[in-house]
Amino acid sequence: MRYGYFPGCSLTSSAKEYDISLRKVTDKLGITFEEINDWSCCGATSAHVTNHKLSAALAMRNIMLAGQQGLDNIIAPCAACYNRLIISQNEVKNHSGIRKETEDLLSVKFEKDLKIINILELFLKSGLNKITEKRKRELSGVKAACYYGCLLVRPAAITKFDDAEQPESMEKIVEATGAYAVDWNYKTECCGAAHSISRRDIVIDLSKKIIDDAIAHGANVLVVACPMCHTNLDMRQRAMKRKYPEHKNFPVLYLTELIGLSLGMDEKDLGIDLHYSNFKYADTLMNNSAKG
Amino acid sequence: MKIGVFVCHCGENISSTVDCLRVADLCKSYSGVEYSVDYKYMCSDPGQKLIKEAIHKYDLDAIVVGSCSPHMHERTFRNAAVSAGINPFMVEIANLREHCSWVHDEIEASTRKAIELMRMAIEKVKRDKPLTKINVPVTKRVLVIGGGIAGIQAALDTANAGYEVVLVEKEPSIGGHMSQLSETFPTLDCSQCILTPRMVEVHQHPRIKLMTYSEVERVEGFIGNFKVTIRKKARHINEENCSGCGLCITKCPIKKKAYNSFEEDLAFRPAVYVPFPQAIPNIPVIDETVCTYYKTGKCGMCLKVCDREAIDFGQKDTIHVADVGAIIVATGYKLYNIEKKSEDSIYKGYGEYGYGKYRDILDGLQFERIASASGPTSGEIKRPSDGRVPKKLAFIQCVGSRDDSKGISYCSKICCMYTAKQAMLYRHKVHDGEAYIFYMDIRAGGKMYEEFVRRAIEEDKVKYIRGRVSRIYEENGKYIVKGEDTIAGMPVEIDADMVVLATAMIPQDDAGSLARKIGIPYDKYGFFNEAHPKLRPVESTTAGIFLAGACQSPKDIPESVSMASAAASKAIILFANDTLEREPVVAKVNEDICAGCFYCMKVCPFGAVEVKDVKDMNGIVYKEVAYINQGVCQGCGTCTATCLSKSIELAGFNNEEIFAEIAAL
Amino acid sequence: MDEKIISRVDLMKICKDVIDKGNTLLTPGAADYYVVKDISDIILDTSALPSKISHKSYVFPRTEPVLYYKRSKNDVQLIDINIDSKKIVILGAKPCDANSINIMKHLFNWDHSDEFFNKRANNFMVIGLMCSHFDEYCFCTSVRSSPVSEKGSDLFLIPVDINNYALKIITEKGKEFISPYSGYLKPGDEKNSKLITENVRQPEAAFDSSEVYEWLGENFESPKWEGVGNLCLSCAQCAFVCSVCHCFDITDEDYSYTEGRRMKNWDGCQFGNFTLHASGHNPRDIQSKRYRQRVNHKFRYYVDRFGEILCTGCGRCSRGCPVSIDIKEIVSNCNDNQKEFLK
Amino acid sequence: MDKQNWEPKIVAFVCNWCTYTGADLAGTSRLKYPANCKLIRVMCSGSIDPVFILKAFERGADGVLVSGCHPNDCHYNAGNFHARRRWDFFHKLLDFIGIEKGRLQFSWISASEGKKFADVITKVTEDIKAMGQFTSYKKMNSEFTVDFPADLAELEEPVLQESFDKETVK
Amino acid sequence: MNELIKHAKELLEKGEVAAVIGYRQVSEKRTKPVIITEPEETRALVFNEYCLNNLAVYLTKARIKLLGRKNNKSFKLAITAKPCDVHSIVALIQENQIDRDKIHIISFNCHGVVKDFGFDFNGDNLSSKCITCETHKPLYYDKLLGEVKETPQARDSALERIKEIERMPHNERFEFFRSEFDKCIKCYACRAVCPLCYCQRCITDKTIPCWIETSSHQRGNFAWNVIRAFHLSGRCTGCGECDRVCPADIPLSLINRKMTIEANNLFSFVSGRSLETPTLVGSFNEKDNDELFM
Repeated sequence: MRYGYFPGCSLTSSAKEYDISLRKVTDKLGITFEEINDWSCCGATSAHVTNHKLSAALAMRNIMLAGQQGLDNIIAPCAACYNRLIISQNEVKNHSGIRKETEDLLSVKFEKDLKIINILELFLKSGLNKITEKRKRELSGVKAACYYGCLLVRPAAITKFDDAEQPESMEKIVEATGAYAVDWNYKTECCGAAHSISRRDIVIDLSKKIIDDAIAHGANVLVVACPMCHTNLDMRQRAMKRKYPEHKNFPVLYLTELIGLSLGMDEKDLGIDLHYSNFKYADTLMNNSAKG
Repeated sequence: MKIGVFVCHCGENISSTVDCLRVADLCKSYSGVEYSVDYKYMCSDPGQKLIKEAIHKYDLDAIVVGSCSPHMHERTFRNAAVSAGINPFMVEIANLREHCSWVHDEIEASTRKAIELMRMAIEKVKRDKPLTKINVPVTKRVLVIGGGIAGIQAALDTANAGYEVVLVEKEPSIGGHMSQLSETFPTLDCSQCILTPRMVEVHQHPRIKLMTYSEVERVEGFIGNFKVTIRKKARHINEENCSGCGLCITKCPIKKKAYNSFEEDLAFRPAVYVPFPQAIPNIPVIDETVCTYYKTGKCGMCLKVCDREAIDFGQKDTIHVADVGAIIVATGYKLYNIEKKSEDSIYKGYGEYGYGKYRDILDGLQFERIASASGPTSGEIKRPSDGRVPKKLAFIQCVGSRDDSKGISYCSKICCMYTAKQAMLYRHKVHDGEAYIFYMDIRAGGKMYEEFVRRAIEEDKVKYIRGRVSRIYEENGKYIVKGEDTIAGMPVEIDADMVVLATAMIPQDDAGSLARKIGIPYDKYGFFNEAHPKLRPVESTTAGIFLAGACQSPKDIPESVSMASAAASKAIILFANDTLEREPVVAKVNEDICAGCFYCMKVCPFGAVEVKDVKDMNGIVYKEVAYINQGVCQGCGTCTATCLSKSIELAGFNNEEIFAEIAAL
Repeated sequence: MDEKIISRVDLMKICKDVIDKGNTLLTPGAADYYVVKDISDIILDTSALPSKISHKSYVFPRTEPVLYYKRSKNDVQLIDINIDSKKIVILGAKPCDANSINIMKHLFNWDHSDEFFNKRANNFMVIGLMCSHFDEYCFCTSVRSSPVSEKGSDLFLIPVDINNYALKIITEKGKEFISPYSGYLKPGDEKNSKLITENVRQPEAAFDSSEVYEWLGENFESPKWEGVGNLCLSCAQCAFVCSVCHCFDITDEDYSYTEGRRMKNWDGCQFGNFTLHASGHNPRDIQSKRYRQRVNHKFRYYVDRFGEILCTGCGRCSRGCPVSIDIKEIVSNCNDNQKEFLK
Repeated sequence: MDKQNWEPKIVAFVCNWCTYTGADLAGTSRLKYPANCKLIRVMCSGSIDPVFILKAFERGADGVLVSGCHPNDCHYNAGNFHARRRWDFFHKLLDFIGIEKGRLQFSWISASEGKKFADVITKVTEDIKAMGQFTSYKKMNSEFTVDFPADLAELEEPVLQESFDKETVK
Repeated sequence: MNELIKHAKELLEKGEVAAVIGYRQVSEKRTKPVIITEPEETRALVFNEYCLNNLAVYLTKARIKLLGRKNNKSFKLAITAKPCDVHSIVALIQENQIDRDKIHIISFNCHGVVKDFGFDFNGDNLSSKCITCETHKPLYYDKLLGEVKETPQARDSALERIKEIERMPHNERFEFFRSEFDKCIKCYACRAVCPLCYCQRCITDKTIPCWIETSSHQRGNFAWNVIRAFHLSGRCTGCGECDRVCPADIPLSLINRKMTIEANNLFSFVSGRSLETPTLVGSFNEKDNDELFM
């Protein structure tokens, strides 16, 4: 089985640390993948609301390239990319009209049926016991609130992965790192997503609620698997503090970063220093662990 | 063999495009045909008389009638043949009307086809063998599985018709779910008040043998002749001695180790218990899993207090065998426990609703117990967690039902009504309380049902919100119900004190294994399949086994009761004769050449194929062959085509006959 | 006996003439005796093994109608069969095969003279060819024959050099056949061909057929039959490839709802239902009895009745047997109690 | 018989409960379809043996139709499912050994599909007409057949002698 | 092969089995079946590239089954089986012809057999079933012997032949098979060697009514070969014995192979590979291919 890797635009820019930590962690765990040659944008949030044909073609182009490269699977770590790829693939598979249109547009025939997998599936299927085996750092003091957001496990009928309303797969991974996953209520609530820039007020309120609920349930870190969520929850904390003065900086980590920490990697190596909120994650978490 | 050929004109229906005279004339030239004639109306009295006279006059052995479809008049002509002394299966019909004259215009072509059809029938009838109807004796006793309202009704109806009934219930008492209910919609009369008299009637009925705390182990045989093995589980109480005084129960020191399943786990029960005060029979059961005696060998308090020596710690399960002629399956339903999640099950659970996590989130039956006057709160609406009276109550309908993404696509049918009823009861008991109902649609089809729901909305001010709930979580002692009001197009949040989930009705856990034991098909959920969705809704596809109540699909009480009565009448119809007459179109194995591969057994939809040992002169089994039980075989013939060595023949459609038809093409 | 010399070229000319006159010319191939369409296909190889299937079907077809019938209401009309009188010339018949018609002839003319067989047999013209090669299954010398036996041949060919054959005229029929072609014949020298035939390598006799005859008479109930009976799978390949097995079955076949034909088909004594009676009783109910029948029929009963062994020693049955049962091995070991595997 | 007057001979094996009844409905609805196809009624499509099809070809059929209840509608629950598997195989086999798909056709026709029955019969008849006589099989059939003297045939089938000629291909 | 002899001898001496069905060498490149009941006789047993016969056929014979019953007691029968022969045994167990408990399977790590007796063992002479074989180690056995060796590489010419036939137009295909079947002499050797042709009375022997004409004319031969192929569809395990023994050289395994491929395509099933999977005949799936039906 050959994994293909579709980083998507965010992972090369605002979420560079996600890309860095993913590569580091998979390398350590012995999971190998090949980046899709000449990949392009998946269409993201804008394409499918403006031009349906375009959104299908953008996503299918990447899937087609991966197929031509002889890959069987595509890992899409960004939740939005994952969502776009799997939905477009499903549309093309089930609607001969769209299929033909897209095929004509790209002047190819879609033959290979690739499996699109998200970051949770990747670790769940091929890394869970590897993480436990190679664990170096004690993380028992880490009380993580696993945040899925809207896209990671939805729509259930297409992803056919985990429970869309009450997912539990990230918790399993977090527990494999030795950290404790808290039971909380906002794991699938919206963070405001693409309103990040245009409606900052909505984002701040929604994100704040998420962080507050995590704190209320005893969490000391928020674990995410989506660049957009991370942006909203991490970058907007300063604005939150302006609106709600009592707000305190709360750590938000990518899942891969948490795994990296558990594997004993350095914060810098994992790119954690690129986060907006200055937070000495490793120290704090380790201290907690030592105490706890 | 002397064959008589009769060609019917059917007025002008056949003769307008088929030259009937020519057909009849030509048939005379076929070997074996003794007499051939055409006539205007063969099915009329004079026509039938013509046939009968010809049979006598020409001493015919078989007849071929060229007329309308056999589905129309096959019986008519067979009866005519029988009254003239010919076996009814020595009659063949050539379908000259529906398959010939009515569908072709050209006289030459249709006459030609008519002749060929006649020729095929003549060739077939030459190979026909006289068949006699199969008579199967009938044991006039019925087994009812399940002692809920459906089982009770079926048992009473059958017994009152004069037949013996064996009623098997796996719980210590009959009564089923209906005994747990508080009031019933749409009349709001007390459930136990109407049920208890019927339970007592069952208990006292001379023709009903009640076997509670018992389960069906095995069913063998076929319609009219089932042999049922029943395991009667050990109660550890001698039923003959026990007077039902209840002293053992009150003295039992183990008070809080076992949940009371009758109270839907909202209360505890002692190690020796009756499920509920009105239980039938009123004989306790000792729960081995919690009783101190079984753990340490000590205690024995009940033994000491019982002055009738009814306590029997050494009692073992007993096996009982009953011969019955019919089986009525009325095993009912259970509620979908949404707390449990299992990857491979079709029941995926609803973790987001917090059921099982928060004590004040209840399912429908739990709320029934809370609302019931005999329940753990004596009918007062209180929160199980802290005993406070909830001031705001949220009801959520369609939890599990009508949700493809989580597995169950069907509608559980009763939830709309009972939720309205429960909200109404709450409003009657807590006057300042608010009741919210999240619904998808309100399905209130039934006599006085819609009026009932309107009453809840209009008189009792129950607030209906159309929309699904995405999550329920606790915040400061309240339960935040997050959902959407699809009419207002707004997200809603209700901070309720208590939430009642109308979880789906699903079959009993062991429905599938019971179905396999008794040999009836079931759907992917485990509901038993009826023989025909419209015309045979209370029969299973296995002859002699009938269905009643919610084991077939979600049903409310009146539907269950009517289905039970229908099932009972089916059994009574079966018992109206001493023997059962069956069409002789059944398959038969030639044991000499059967190679014993049992492919026939694998393809038989009715389980009619059995293994038979063939012994040599010394009594040693030297091969196994297939044997087809004539009582069970329905005559489809799938086995005959599957059999590689052609050791099976279907009477009435045997291969020789079909080959003759092909040859006569 | 008359012996001539004929060149291969001239022999081919005769063959061409036979074909041109509309007669059938047969010659052995690896699988079967086949009808020659083009004379360049003719090989005439003395070192070839017997073909997989014998030429039997040309004189005794594997299936043939014996009459046609048509049923009417109260009557049956019959049509008889006319055997067509085409001459069949079989060129280069193995000496073992050449004699087969002579052996079978006894059976078909015993109580009833079978006109189907006789007509075809009379039309047969056998040109035998000396054989110079044998394998582990050949045993013609054990059954009163040899690679140079002229028995059954009407004409017999012995290659004297690359281009020429010595042609022996054995029968009147042969003489009659060759007389139109006398122009091709040169006088031959009997001494020369005798030298050749005497030097041909012959399989060593594996058994003495008269000893076998005796043994079979005395050992009807021998336990040895059981061993081979266990191994034999009850097909009839041995009988069907055999050049002298001649059992047949009669069956009626309808081909329309009034018309049909009566067919005569090959049958084999190794089939379980070969002797199955209508009553259900089967006198040869187990395979050992059936195999015993086969050996007895060939080496004892036929000898009793007609004085001939019903076997030409060609070894076809053993070569083709699915489970490699070798009749030569069985027959030659029958008298030897030391041989433990009669299997 | 010459090519122009040739009419295909088609046989249909149909189940008693669905297709036969569907054919009855086509009759009561007075739908018209070609008269080439003769029905042989069996209890269930599950009881139709592939040998029946070969027998039909041996008896000179140019085409065969097999029809039963729709999946899940079988009167006997599962007979047609077993039949479907059997025909999947048999049809692949026939195709491999050179019998065109059109010679043996399959359909599901319910008791209420009188129209479909008429349509299917029309289609099958047209398909077979387009394919022509099943010469290859008939050649095999005609091995070892003879013509009986005409006088007897005349005596036998007085009415049929003209239009009911035997079709033997030599 | 000392191990085989030792094992077989032990089985017989200890009375664990009543007989051993195996192979013995008859000449350099030829073996034949042997049924051994005495411990000393086991010295004849061999296993090599010339063990062509599928001995599973003997397990279906009544007289062999009888060997397993002595003095009213039943004993096991031991059989030496190539991994592919084990497939036949599996199919027979599934079709209730033999009892797994009543047989002792001695199997081998197999690297192929020759296509017929007398050939040298190499890629050119490899039996066609060995070319595509995927079970060099038996799926079920009681005793595993032999070393693991490399199977020679060879071209799958049978598959090419199938493809070639599939490219022919229908009438050519029909003519091809008609002429192939025409060679049939109805000796029924194919039936006799087939382990799955265990019927007590074959369909062709059923005369009232006559199912398959016994005459070996074109029509009778065609019907016989087609129906035999159909009866083996989804059941044939691909041992290729019928093809090997046919005296008329009819390419029987071509049809059987084709039907095996179809069974795999249509129902993802290969016969004799698992005791747990339900047999293809006798089971169905509601989602089976429905394209055939109008």
